[in-house]
Amino acid sequence: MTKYILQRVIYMIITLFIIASFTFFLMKVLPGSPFNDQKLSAAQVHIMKEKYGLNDPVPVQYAKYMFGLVKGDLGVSFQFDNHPVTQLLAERIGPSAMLGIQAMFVGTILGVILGILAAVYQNTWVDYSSTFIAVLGKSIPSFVFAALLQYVLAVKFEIFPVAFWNGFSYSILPTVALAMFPIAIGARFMRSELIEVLGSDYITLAKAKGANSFEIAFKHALRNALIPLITVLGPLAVSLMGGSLVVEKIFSIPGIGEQFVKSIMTNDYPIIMGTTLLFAFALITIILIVDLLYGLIDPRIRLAGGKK
Amino acid sequence: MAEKLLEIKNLKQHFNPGRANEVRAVDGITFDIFKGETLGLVGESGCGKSTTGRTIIRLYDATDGEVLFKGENVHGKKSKADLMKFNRKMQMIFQDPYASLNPRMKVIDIIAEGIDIHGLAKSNEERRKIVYDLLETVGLNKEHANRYPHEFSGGQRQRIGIARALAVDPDFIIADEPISALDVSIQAQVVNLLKKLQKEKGLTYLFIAHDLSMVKYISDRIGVMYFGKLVELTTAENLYKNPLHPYTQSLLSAIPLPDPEYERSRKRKSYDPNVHDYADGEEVKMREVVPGHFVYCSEKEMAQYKAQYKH
Amino acid sequence: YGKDDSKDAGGNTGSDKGGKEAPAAEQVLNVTESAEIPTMNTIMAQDAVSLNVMNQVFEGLMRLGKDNKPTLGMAAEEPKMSEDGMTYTFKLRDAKWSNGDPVTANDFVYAWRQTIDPKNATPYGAYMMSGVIKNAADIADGKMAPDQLGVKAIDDKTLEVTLERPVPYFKSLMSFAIFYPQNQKYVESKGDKYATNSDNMIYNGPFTLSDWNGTGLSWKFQKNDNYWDKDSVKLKTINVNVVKETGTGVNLYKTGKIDRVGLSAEYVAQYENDKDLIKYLEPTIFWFKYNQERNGKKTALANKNIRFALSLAVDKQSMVDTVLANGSVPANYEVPKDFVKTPDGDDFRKANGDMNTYDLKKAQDYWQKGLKELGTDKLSLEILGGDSDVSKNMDAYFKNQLEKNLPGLSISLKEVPFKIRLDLDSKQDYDIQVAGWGPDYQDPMTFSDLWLTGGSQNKSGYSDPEYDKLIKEAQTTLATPDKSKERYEALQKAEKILIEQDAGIGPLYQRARAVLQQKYVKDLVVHPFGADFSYKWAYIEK
Amino acid sequence: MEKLLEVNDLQISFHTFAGEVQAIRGVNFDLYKGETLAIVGESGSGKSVTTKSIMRLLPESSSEIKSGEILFNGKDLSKASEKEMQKIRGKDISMIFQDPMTSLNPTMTVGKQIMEPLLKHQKLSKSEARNRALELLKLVGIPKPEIRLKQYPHQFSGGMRQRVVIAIALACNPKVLIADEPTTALDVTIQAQILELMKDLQKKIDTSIIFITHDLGVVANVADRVAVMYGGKIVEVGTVDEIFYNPQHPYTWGLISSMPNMDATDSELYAIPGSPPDLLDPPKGDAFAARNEYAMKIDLEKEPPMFKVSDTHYAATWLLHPDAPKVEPPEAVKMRMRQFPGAGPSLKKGEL
Amino acid sequence: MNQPENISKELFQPAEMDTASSERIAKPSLNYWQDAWLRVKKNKGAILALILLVILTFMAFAGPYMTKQNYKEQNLAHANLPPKVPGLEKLGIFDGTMTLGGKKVDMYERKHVDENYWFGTDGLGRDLFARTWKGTQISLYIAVLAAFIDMVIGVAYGGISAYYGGRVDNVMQRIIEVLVGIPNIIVVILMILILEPGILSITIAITITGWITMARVVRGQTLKLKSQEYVLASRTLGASNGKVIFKHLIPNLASVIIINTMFTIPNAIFFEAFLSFIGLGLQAPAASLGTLIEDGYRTMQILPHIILFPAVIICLVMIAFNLLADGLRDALDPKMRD
Ligand SMILES: Nc1ncnc2c1ncn2[C@@H]1O[C@H](COP(=O)(O)OP(=O)(O)OP(=O)(O)O)[C@@H](O)[C@H]1O
Ligand SMILES: Nc1ncnc2c1ncn2[C@@H]1O[C@H](COP(=O)(O)OP(=O)(O)OP(=O)(O)O)[C@@H](O)[C@H]1O
Ligand SMILES: [Mg+2]
Ligand SMILES: [Mg+2]
Repeated sequence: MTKYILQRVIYMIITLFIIASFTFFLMKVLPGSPFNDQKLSAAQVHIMKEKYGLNDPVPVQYAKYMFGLVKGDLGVSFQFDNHPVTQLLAERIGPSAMLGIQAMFVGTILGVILGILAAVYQNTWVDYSSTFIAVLGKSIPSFVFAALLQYVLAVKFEIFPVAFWNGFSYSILPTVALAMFPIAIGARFMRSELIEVLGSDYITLAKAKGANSFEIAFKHALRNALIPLITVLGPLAVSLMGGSLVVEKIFSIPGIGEQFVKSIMTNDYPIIMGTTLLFAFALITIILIVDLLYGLIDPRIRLAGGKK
Repeated sequence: MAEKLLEIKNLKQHFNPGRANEVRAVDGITFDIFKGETLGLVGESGCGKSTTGRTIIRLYDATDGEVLFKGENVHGKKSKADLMKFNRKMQMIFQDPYASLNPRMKVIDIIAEGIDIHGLAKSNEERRKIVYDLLETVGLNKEHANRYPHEFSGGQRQRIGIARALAVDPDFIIADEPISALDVSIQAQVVNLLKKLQKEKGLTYLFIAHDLSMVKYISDRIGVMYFGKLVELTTAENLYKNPLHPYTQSLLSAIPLPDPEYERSRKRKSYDPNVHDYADGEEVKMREVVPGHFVYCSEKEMAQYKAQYKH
Repeated sequence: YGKDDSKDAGGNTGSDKGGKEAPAAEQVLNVTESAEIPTMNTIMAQDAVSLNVMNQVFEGLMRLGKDNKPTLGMAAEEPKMSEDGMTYTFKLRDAKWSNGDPVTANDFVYAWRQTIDPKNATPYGAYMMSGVIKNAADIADGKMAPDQLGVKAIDDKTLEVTLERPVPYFKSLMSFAIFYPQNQKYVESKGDKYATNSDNMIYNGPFTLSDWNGTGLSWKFQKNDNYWDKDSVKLKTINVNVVKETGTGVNLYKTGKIDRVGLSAEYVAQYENDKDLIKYLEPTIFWFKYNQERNGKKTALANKNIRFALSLAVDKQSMVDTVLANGSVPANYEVPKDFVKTPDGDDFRKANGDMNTYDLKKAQDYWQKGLKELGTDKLSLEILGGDSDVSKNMDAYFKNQLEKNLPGLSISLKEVPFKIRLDLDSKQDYDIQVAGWGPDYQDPMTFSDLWLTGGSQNKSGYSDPEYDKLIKEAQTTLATPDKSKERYEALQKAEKILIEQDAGIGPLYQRARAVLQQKYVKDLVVHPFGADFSYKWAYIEK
Repeated sequence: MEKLLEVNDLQISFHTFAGEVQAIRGVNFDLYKGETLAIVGESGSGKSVTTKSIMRLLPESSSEIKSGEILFNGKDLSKASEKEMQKIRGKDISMIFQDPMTSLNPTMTVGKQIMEPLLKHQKLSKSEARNRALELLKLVGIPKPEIRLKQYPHQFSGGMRQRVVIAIALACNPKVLIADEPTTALDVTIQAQILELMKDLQKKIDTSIIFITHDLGVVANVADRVAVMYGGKIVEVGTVDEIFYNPQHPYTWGLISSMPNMDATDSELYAIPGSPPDLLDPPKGDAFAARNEYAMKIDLEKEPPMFKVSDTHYAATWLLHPDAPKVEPPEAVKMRMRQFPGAGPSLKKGEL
Repeated sequence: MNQPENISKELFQPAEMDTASSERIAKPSLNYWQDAWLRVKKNKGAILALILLVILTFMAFAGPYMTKQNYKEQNLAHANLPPKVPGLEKLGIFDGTMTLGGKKVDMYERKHVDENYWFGTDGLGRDLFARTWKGTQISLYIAVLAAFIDMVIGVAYGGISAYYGGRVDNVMQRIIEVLVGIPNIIVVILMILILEPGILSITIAITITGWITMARVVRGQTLKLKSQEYVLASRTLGASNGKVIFKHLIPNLASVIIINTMFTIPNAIFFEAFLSFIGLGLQAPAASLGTLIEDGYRTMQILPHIILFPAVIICLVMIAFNLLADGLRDALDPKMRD
């Protein structure tokens, strides 16, 4: 097991290395420049570039960046005067992570419940309405959702705060907006998995033992249907990152996604790279966790993993 | 018996060699198949019967050992033309009548696949005629040619599979559990067909199965496999009369016969590999206990087997 | 300075909390900003947000007053100007930093030298100081040491500034952030950490900054009890949040969470009759910038007739009425109206009036003439614009207008983020650019010197020796106080040359802002240049 | 003997894409206490559907019991509510399925799966249930049951899993045990062990077993009585000896003679030609007629009734009608008939 | 037992049985696709989806020409008109009124407009009916193109990886693992910045990581297929790799490929909308559903009609593709066969 994790960690490092290099060179072909204000003379721009080491030959810059990376130094931001990227990420990660985790949590649970209902009451109005909700969740872009929620629940009914980030109540609307997609995915996935599981032999056997439909759904079927669901959690997490770019902007949340778009628009290379690496790291970690979780939930994998 | 059609020498097939999940599916087996005979291969599930068959026909590259077909090494490097010739002469019939026919192809194209590959028909007309003849040979009719596999029953599918193998006019056919997945009442159709074809075309079979009663019925000689090794090989008659290896005995004693009277009195023997109690360094290999009867044993056991042999 | 029209919806300033439960007496204002604070180090100031925030917590020698004229800040009295207008001497008042240190003349000397020192790579230092403060250009180029800058502390309370040439608008410059003082001892004690968050700073302005972590989306201003004019400051606290979506801002306003919000066109329509709606014109102008030379080759825009055609073919009135709908007015000029007055006390615009107004017939005549000169009947041009909603809409409008009105013209649009647009601008890699410009100081020169041949913002290949001559004169021989009338005439003449004679640029509109502001917010002063607002005098009255 | 279960004129259809599949077309049989009734018949003849209908495990949405009754202890299960069935399932009637690899829940420990019916039906405490589970595992011959209890199905071999399934089925000492091809997926040696185990257990707890298979060898081994199914009907029923040594229905003949005889080789096997009837559109008359070389005109017109051969032996073929011509059964069958006490090679005509 | 009845002795004559007839197959011959079509036909949702898609596609091409104005023509005098459909006024909807400052105002009267704009107009007075359908057309185009590119790359990659197996597979799978670790949103955004914005670059950006799912699915399926006995049979007959791939693998992969493609299309549409939001969408005056929604989203509270129609259509497209994909999965999936 330790060996397996170790192996995975090595893969992670390689992946991160590749991503770091890839983004680094991508930055070099990115159009625009961080220091082109109309007021800056060429000499001035040169001075500023010098300050951030952008006048060095690309291989030198690359080596410096990678070296810094190994030491945990991601450079300094251009848009925030002299602000270390690591510090910025540390300041910004909190809200994003909180939203992401909450949305993931709420989304998966609600999605699973919807999916179960749909599967158990297959081809009834329950199923159809769950499908309808799921498809809506998948088709309406998250920014529309976010704006609607804000308008209806915060402005019209004043149940929740309109925007900002001052505690849990401020996170409810963005969480819901973000969670729509996981809900949709979770519900669709759960439904089809559960239907398949419900058709399997061991469910028939459980019925033959006299189990009632509640016991069958929750004691026997759910866990088996959850196992494949875990595999989509990774991609789901990615979709949340995408959603957060949008939701953070609409709700004025000091998160990392919102900052990322801005960095791109202002050619703030160190932040773009830092954020990319952070996202990639988060994603790879989620994938790793998902794989480990997989082993935890599915006893068959547990053993196989152990053997490896 | 006459000419050796196939000689298998110390054939080995190891999957994932050197890794933790290494499987020694076939672990050094040696036997010959004579022209025109049916050699039955039995043994419990997973003992390596299919792997043996597939390795012989080159679906897998052998880890070690040789397969000589008409004296030529099948597994040596060969030219494309040689391979094509070999592919025509050796054919295979598969176990699963549902998985062995491409669901997207019409029966006529399935059967004619070999004809197309080997260019055996000069015209479309001829191709169709060959297929119709083959369908008739296996007891189907030409209306079936334009249908898709899923429209057929298991037995019919298996016969289509046989027709496909016959299309290239082979000398040797490996039948990998051709009847295991079929209904009892249909098994006989296929077995009869195989027997008939053998008679008519002088085919040689390697017949893999785990249903011993059928195997005995169709085979001239039978080999018993246990965990990748051949443990006993002799004529069908002999195997039943004189099962020498304890595994063979246990296998035979476990088969229920469709005879209530017999069943009431049947005593089952179980096999414990520890009975051999081989000493370190003792050479265990196939030995010919009496002419034509090979058993995987040690010197000591050989003597014992000789003694208990009923003539 | 250059305007990114994506911030058109801006002007986000909120106002008083007070809200429902708070008593009217509570002097708390809730406002918004459009972006994070990039820097609080005054020498690094560059963008609207930093300028605005700095204006609340720092103070230079002068400060823009309620009437938008330079009034006394750290200076105790009006500066003494030498006869030739090249030397200014300031007497400082007894002001204190928020940590109790006195504000001294050396604080200015230190800050200004830091600003121009090339090792600090300040974005605006060279731009604002070169040609104004003595030796600044040479220092910025590394040819001279920073201590050669024309600024001297005669004693603790006396500052002497030597100029390169007479600068009629020098006093208004003194309200700009890079001319603010810095407490050398404090700054040096903080080292790299200085101004990275609100704990690592001291202030000499009406407010102090708090709860700012350096990159966050919210911060507060608290009344500075060490401020010399603290009696004028009525607000106790100002809560600022960054809101980047207009819709969100409006929602916040509606629910009483903020006291002021900027509106974009669609919202203006909805609040047209709202009593809280305020529209005001800014001295910011947007125009077509015609690139006459791209990749070393003359473009069709080098043809004057073509430029005229393009300039006259856009119905600006419809555009401001419908597309912008926020009170902006058509611009038929370069120097905005309501920005500067001539020595006679008239608006700069009065003498020059409108030029190149929309005239379809004429535009088409020019167009045919231009095409004939170019020997073609078809022309494809690219419009380079911003990627915000507003600019996309505008670009679509321009494309439609030009293609419809000028037969044979096809326009392709290139809409890119601001930074990329600037990049293309600096490489002169565009045909027509929709660009905007706002003043850096209160003088027509902030607009006029853009089009000098080879000027650093010109980047369009526009060149007219007569224009150059007029501007040069206005900068030098006519810059002395006694020549101010002639100077204005020269500048007005130059504008006529640029627009009426050359169609060097095609002015489009002068931008206005529309905001909703609670009636109980009083005396929130809006500035035409530099910082957007002053909260110094603002108060809540319920 | 006490009648435990009585199935009368059961008819079941499935509603599918293609139309109505008449899977069971009038099935009658009884089950007595302590006996083993084997149901044989080719694939698709309706064996599983029959037994699943007893347990009411057919998919509710697509299946329909068109008529008939299933009397268990005098109660008609075909009309019982789902609640009532839940009480009966696993307690009075339990079931073993064909594939041991898929019939255990892969994510639940074996112990839990065995304890489930105990907790549910016998209201045992957790520790009592555990002890009983241990006992059951020992009973079905699984060594080290304490360890095994905590393991998951994938840690068991196929034979052991089938033992576990049997243990589950036996947990509450059911009155009826339905085994649907319990050994088809297993190796012969393991099959033999399982069969022995089942017979042993039956003796111990005196359950009645319905044993489904299409392996006649297995039937000969386990059955007291045999029912032969064809095309959704029982075509012949009798004691094991009657079916093996004095079969009357031509389908049974085909079945028996298609098995190779251990002694006699070389003679061609008897093969039933053709393929089974399409239950979407069952043929008129005798469903077997199309494949029956002894078919008579009436077979194409009218369904044969059950003719009585002996008190325990009935067969549904017009050949037993007094007017029917005398036919020679296949050689293999004749050979068997010779062994049957009191029956000559010639057929005994049944009574109507 | 049954009572004896009188049966004519005649009937006990042996019947002439044609043994061959017992091999006859009664059902009409259906190939795989015909069979699948029958199944799809039975699935109400899929049929509904199919009809919907046909209508939407038709409208996407015909819609822009159904009004007098084309999709990019501006008429500032007609800006921001609410929808007006003659005939529906009586129902109180689409009657050209909107609420201004609390009062219901007939905007058409107020602006003296005689035409009817079925979906209303936008801020530049462009006809939203034409724009919406043009947008649908472009969104569909982007999505179909993206799905197609995904398919080509994914099938080739997954197929090669699985078919050649061993080390090739190992290396190719490692590459995928690394790619999966890169958040695709980031790659997409960066790609769009590097390429000039436009339909093609948006499409490329969407596909740049989109093919991975397809590759995985195809690989899994190919691994399964390549050990199928009919593939082995073909190899024992001496078939070349090419033959095996084209005759046996591809036809049998078709269903998973189709299903997966059906799921890719709505994802691409969604992604395009997302890109529009963060300002990386299409350039004006081109319209896609994404840009239209993004346009309308800002004025959702005042001019809801601008967002309403594109949003409804995007939902319909998504619902249709999802339902169709579900239906096809049920119809094509061999597991679901009888
Ligand atoms: N491609 C493969 N890779 C790894 N292991 C394999 C592979 N094919 C077969 N094996 C293993 O080799 C052993 C022998 O398998 P084989 O299929 O030859 O058995 P068999 O005797 O034909 O069994 P059955 O009666 O079930 O068909 C088994 O343990 C099997 O798991
Ligand atoms: N859920 C179902 N839906 C539709 N038809 C069904 C269903 N279950 C069974 N059938 C049909 O009912 C008939 C009888 O099936 P059953 O499973 O009882 O056969 P069986 O005798 O058990 O065969 P086997 O030996 O293959 O298990 C078959 O024609 C089958 O296709
Ligand atoms: Mg095998
Ligand atoms: Mg069955």
